[in-house]
Amino acid sequence: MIHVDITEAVLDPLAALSHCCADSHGAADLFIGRVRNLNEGRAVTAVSYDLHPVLCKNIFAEICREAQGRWGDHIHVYLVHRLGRLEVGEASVITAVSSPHRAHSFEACRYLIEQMKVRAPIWKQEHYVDGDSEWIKGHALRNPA
Amino acid sequence: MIHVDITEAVLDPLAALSHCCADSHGAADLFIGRVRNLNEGRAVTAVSYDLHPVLCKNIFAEICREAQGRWGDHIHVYLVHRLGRLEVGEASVITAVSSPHRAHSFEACRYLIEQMKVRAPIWKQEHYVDGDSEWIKGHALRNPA
Amino acid sequence: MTRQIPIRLFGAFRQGRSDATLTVEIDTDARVSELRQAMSKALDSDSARALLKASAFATDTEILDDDQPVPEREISILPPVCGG
Amino acid sequence: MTRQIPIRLFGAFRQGRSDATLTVEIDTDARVSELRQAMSKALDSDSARALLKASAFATDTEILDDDQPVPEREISILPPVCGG
Repeated sequence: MIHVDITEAVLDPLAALSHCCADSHGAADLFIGRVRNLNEGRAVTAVSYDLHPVLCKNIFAEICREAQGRWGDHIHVYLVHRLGRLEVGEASVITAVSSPHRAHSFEACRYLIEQMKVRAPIWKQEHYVDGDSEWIKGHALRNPA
Repeated sequence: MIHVDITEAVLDPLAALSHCCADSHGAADLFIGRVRNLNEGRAVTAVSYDLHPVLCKNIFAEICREAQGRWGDHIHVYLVHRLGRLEVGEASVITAVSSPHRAHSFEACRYLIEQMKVRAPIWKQEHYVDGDSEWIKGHALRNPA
Repeated sequence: MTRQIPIRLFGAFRQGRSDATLTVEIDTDARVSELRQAMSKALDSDSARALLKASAFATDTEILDDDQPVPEREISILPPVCGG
Repeated sequence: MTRQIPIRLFGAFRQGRSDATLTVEIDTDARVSELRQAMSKALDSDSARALLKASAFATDTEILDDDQPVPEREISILPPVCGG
């Protein structure tokens, strides 16, 4: 089972844990990314996320299918990212995986967040205490020319 | 910040995530162990957990302090185990860690569950569909003679 | 024969713009590399042109290579990403 | 001089028992190894004696080594563990 989404609503860890649950699954791992008050030495007040909704969901689904390919079709996989302006402490992303044994849950959950960060078309603009704001430099999607 | 406990109440992932949260923490990882319907080929209906309450909490706290020693005193650490009879699907243990960056959350959260499993004085009696029940063989705490 | 390509802008390409699209004109049979050149000419700052070099053109379903023909679908320009 | 040591039982040591304590008598200055021998004699099955070999004596704060003196505190016998 795969669930992916992008949403302007507050993220819900319990929804992730409900999805990542089965009678044969003894383990679930859940990761939450939250907005930090500090990045590279600058005091952050909020972050605005921009993203390409359709391509983003397609990439999320692709990453989830890859996880099932590596750790088994039976694992339950959840990947949801938030859109819009988030204050410090708010959750920007939740990834979760359940599986029969714990090693696979940890490994697959980590895979989701690592792949999401370098492949999903999502952009982050940080707003600073001094009133400035900046689009954060990220990972190029462009195939080498 | 460290929170450890043993309880007969249903475990609460949101309590773990509230504890594992700080304005400077961009990451939190949470692990849930649940009762599976199958163990080594036998159909399980429920599991009864027995434990040594005081020593258990002492060992939990020791494991958490070790995690802070390895990944930093600033990380927030949560380790709670349930006591009593649990049906299939119920959570027996929750471990969680928050930290500025995600690698430490994943690594420390994994450390908690791995160490808990081999060091905490907890015992598991499985109840099977056929009416039989059995105490599960585990990891010896005895120091080599 | 030429055609108008509205390019959807994201992230830093939206900086200081009121619209989320930049329209450029290319030959009907142009490849992505020519779309890239046309967009570079249409951009109004060196920083935007530098960003473009690290950016990928994409449809809703795939990242495009520079030597592909420009597909008859909605085209986006994706700066380097940083979700989470 | 001897003393009575009530040993708290956990896990499989409770199998088929109504009480959660087994009391044995040891010399006042006995070490943990002697407590282990006394408990072995007091057990009523080979399987329990085999389990004892893999089990650790402990107080509320520490696992005891066999060559330590038996402390004047509550003593537990801990079979191999399997939490989670």
